[in-house]
Amino acid sequence: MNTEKHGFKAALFRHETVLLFVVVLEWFYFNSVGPRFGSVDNSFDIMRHSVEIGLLALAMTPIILTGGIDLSVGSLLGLCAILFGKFWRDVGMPIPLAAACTIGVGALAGGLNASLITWLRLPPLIVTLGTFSLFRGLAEAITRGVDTFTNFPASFLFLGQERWLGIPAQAPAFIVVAIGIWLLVHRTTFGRSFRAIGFAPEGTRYAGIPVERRLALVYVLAGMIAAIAAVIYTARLGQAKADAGMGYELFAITAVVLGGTSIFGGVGTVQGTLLGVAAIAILNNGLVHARQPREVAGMLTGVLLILALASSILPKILATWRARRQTSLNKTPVTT
Amino acid sequence: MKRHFRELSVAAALLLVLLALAVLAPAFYQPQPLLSLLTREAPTLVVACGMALVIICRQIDISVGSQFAVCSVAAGLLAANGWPLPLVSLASVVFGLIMGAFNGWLVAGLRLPSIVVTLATMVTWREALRWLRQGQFVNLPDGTQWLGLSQLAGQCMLIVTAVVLLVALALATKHLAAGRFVYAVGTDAEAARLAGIRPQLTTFSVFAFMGALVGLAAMMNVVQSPQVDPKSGSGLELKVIAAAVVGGVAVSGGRGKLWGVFVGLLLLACISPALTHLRIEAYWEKAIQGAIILLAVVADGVRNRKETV
Amino acid sequence: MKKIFSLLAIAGLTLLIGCGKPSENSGGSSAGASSSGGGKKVTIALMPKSKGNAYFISCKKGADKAAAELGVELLFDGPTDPDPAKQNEIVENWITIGVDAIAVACENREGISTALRKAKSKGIKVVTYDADAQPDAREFFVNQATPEGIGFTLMDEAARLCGNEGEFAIITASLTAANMIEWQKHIEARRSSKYPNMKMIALRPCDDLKDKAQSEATALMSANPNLKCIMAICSPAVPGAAEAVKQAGKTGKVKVLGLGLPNENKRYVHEGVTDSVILWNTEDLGYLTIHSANALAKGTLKAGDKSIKAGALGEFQVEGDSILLGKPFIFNKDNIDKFDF
Amino acid sequence: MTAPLLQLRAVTKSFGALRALKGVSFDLQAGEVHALLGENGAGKSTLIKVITGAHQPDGGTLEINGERVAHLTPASAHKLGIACIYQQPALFPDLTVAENIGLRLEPASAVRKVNWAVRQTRATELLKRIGAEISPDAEVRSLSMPEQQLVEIGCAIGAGARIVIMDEPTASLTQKEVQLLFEVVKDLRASGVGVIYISHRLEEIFALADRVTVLRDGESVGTNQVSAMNETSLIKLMVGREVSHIYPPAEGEPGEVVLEVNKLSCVAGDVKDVSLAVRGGEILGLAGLVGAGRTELARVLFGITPADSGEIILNGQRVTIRSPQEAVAHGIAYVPEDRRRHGVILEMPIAHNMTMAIHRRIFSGAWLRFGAEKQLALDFIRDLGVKACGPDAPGGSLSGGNQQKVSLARWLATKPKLLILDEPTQGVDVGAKSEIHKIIRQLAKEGLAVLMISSDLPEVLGMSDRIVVMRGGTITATLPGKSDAPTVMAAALGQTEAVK
Repeated sequence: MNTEKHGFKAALFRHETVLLFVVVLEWFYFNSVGPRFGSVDNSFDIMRHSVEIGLLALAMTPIILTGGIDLSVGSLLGLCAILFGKFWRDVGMPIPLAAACTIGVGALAGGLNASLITWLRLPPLIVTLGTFSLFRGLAEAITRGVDTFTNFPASFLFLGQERWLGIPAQAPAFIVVAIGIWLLVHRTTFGRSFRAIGFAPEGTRYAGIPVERRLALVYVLAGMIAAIAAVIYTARLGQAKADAGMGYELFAITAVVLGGTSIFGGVGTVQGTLLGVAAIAILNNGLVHARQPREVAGMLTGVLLILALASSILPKILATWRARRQTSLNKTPVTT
Repeated sequence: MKRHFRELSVAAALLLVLLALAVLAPAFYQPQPLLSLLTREAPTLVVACGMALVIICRQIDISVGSQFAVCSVAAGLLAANGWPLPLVSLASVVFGLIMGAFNGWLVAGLRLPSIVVTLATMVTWREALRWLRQGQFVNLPDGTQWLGLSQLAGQCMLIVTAVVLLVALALATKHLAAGRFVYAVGTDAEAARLAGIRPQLTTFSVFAFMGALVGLAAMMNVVQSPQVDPKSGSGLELKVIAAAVVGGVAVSGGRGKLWGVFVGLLLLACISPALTHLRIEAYWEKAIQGAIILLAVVADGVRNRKETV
Repeated sequence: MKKIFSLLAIAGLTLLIGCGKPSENSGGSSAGASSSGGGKKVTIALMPKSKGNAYFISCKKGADKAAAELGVELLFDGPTDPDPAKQNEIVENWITIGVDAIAVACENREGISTALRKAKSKGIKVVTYDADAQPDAREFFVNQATPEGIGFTLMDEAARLCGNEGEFAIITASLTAANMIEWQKHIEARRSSKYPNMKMIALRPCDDLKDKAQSEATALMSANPNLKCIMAICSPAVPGAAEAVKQAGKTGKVKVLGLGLPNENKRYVHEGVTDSVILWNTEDLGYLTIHSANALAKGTLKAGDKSIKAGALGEFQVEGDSILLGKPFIFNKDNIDKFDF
Repeated sequence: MTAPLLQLRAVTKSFGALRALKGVSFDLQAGEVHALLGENGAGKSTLIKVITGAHQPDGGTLEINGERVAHLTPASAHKLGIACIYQQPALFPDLTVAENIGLRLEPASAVRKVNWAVRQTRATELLKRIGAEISPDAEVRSLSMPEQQLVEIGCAIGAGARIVIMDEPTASLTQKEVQLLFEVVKDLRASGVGVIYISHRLEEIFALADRVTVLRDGESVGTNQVSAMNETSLIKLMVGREVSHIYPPAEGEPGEVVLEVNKLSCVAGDVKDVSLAVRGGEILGLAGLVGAGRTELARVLFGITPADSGEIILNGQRVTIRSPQEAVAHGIAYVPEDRRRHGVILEMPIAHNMTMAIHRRIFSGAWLRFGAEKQLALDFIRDLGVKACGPDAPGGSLSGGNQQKVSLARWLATKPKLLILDEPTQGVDVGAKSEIHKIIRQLAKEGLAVLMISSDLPEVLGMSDRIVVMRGGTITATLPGKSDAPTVMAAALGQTEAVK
């Protein structure tokens, strides 16, 4: 029963280094093709354009670690953007208060998902599919389909479009959330319980860990982060519309799975997710510099996702293949 | 009676909506618009039947929208190049079959999670089609629409095809062993293996069959109009999954009836025209659909919780 | 070790697809090294509202012709999915690439203006076409026709078809599309001033999908039995509404008109389902847009000019900051065959 | 004498270090009920898995009707007419009883018409034959465990199997259902079927079986005609080996009462008014057969299925326990029976497993401290002698015995007042077994109250200071530590008169 020297760490470690290698390779290739690709400006472009997807991917990582999924974060981003606009323009709240209330709404929406999943023990896929169309529907209903929120104060737009101390203004928010989620997943008992729930929900309950409370935490957290992403999205665009964040949940899931996190739960890291987001962001940005059409970016992302999946189970296939070959070779009893 | 409780409750809801419409907006019941509503929903019903089987087998396929678009454009191009219609229909089904089989190989062969595999194939196929066609409409030769028949005959043919397929599949899932194997694998794949059923082969065939049905549905869509819009099929996967869930198919596999899916689809499909008739603003449609799905999901949750506890 | 080989394959494949495929349909420019530095070829970046739209394919044909004539490098790219933020991202990428001029058809007026203002601040010339952004975010707006022109023509044509009275419904792309809201305002202004007993009974979105437009039209006709005319103001909705009217057997009883491409509607116009298709020569729009952008980049077009010379198409009026392609053109049974776009 | 229906010669099978079967020979004649007897871990279930093709034997031969069968799989066994009724029924929860039986008996080809009428009549007839009042249209999910067991039996009979293996079929059946099952088994024997009957209930063996083979520690200790045996000789055979391995002796007097339970009952967990007390420093053995309700009692004490009524008193203070968290907070620890599913998370490193129950205590403020965790793991690895390549080796890479030690370490880390052990040495090789016993005794010496659930009779006798015997969810007898095996077994079997 010999296993790789330190199995758990090695498998994980290897997926990330290879992904890092792919990201670096991408970067160098696009730098050779597009002259301005390597410039500092462009690197900030890449960062600014991937903040929302990055936040949603960060929100999704703990959820997928527990073996769950959340299809509603994209629609929730749209709903929060609308509510943020309404709080500010119609209710007349100052920006920071409006943002805080939006994050509150995000937490409530996450709470709705959490309660259906934990109280009624419903599969997360179906609950979040229901809230996916409910949140989008509410966003369209609140704005009666027409209303959009614009001409936000310059100070707020600064957050989305300008530089602060040389880096994009929204970068600090993203970095803070990234570090927060990284610490939560890798350095706290909560993160440890997320993995345990992902590997064996029953076993975790027998170990005296409150499984329902932990699951509620990850979904409420996802709701709040989606709200933060909505505020940053509105600042970057200067406008809040009902169709904000359309399809963002699929980009987020792609980034998380590309980063080596298993959709079945348990295995996965936050740095892997960040690398996944980087890989997709560089690809999309680089292809514009390489003057390739948008569709190529979509196709390559799909292909990358399938290869990342295949590589995550390649060792298993080779192991079973080797085992089958070995038993057929020698029928003699295996000495203990 | 009890075993059909879930499907009958959806049928009751549909009846309620239709009655409300009869009272509030009798204009809804003119034959002509109803006929064209059913004709347009016929391809969706065919895809919904396939999706029901996929979900009963405890899997999911969100790439059907892209498959639908690829098959529609392919069929349109073949028809435009003068291929005879029967051959075009066969080609469309084969295209679907190939794409479905590819999904099936990844999910059943390599044991990859179906949600992520079909996410990847959805994005890849959709973007590849856009890259090749750039959104160009495909103009069809004259004889294609309604297969050269009159409009009425064409519409009836499509509706009959869809209903016949629904009945055939409902019978197959009831009386054909292969149909029952899908339920067995969906409810407990390991027990199925011990009983001599081959779970991987069943899962693979469910995905391949899904592709074939999408190919057929694409053809049924192409013959409805003189040109093919490459963006057709966008949002199809959510529509059919919602129809299956509202129709009582359990995502945990092993449970669900095709006629329930039919009723679920009708319920969701008649929201938009109903809103128009009841003079309710268009932007309420998505919210109402979301509410119906959540209601169905919560109802299932409460019912299961009462049974198990 | 095995793991590394598998993901190396990813990298190889990325390279292969990335540079292998010649980008035959994304603008004339080659994918290889691009010229850089002073005295260089002018680079103009053209963005459609969304890439899956045949209307903008024909604009691009005109743009390619103009680019070839002027020896200009043309970049053509745009979002494939309806996310407004995507248009901003591509514009910002172009700013970093350092294109000379950007021409955009704006999906959402305020959102895109943020990015266009940044482009202007970097000294990039900005021109909008088909749908305008906020005036301070661009130098010129190549207007296929003034919104009043479009709105009034649509309303006049609808009134003519319905004998100046009756109910009509409008099918638009999305309720939040800025230029369509503009057109609706003028349609309403024209209706209340000239055709009081024409009544607009519904406004339905179709998300630029022909099938959805068809279902909306069917529902509208069955909900309003004495509906006399359907006005489709986004290109895919015109054939969609026509097919609905034809299938409802109300050809002639319910008039169909709208802004659409001749090629897509030829069949319906000849069958008498669609009475008139109002549009402008989209290829000329693309052609004029590139010429204007080029002139702006080269400095031959400045604020306050009264007219601009656009190569083979000749002179075009400039009113303030909008360059007028001309009056909207009405295609009908007699003249639709002469056009191929 | 025609060749036996089934003939195993010198079959060996081992899992890593654990040698489950050490050359077992066994034969089964047509038209015979051959009982297979042995304690838990004696190799019975491994032998069955070899016969049904679920496991491949490492050595030895298997013949059916004289022909040697090389590579047996569940599917080929099914074709050869071998049917097995496992304790955990392999049924389809969402499908009806008629369909479950249908899917198991009909040919595996997918392209054939399903005849529901035949399924219905066959199901009704089979269910009638085994006397189960279950409607063929009921969904299996809504059936109780015994009812599902009866459906499994129906499947086996319906398959017209030549060899039928029944593993503890009557464990959770009522007396009436047991009688009907006897009729079924007698019918099978009369029709020439060979039945391998596994049960702890000696009265069933005497009522049904023709021959009986006793397995002990992976070896067959004799096959005899049942008529030539009586209960005491059988029990002696089962437990006969002189206590080959010395259990650490108890020392010192147990302290005062740590846990007192009176009239505890929980309908969902079918525990009926249990009363017992455990003193500090005492090992209370909880003996009983499979299905006697011992694990259910542990689950009630640990809050997984909270009690409906009755009192739990810890150190003289009445407590209510509604969740595992509360149990841990009150100082109760439970090393679960199903080690691989509930005890150790196989994919996680053993250090993480060990600290899983004490997050609040070792990681104050929820911040993980890897140093402290590693140190704790290293200490337990040293103290408990866990053979592993390091604190971050995954749980799955360890042998059964070492996994049990990790599970034990997790709960010792909580410094509990009361430690509940559920089958602590099940599926553990002999070497690790004695180590675990030493650890348990050492804990008791240090004053910990230990409630040990075990079906391994010698272990119960060797380790317990006092023994409580359970049957059918209630306590049937409380015996002193030094009682002998037959009395405990008798109490476990329900011959209460033997005890008086």
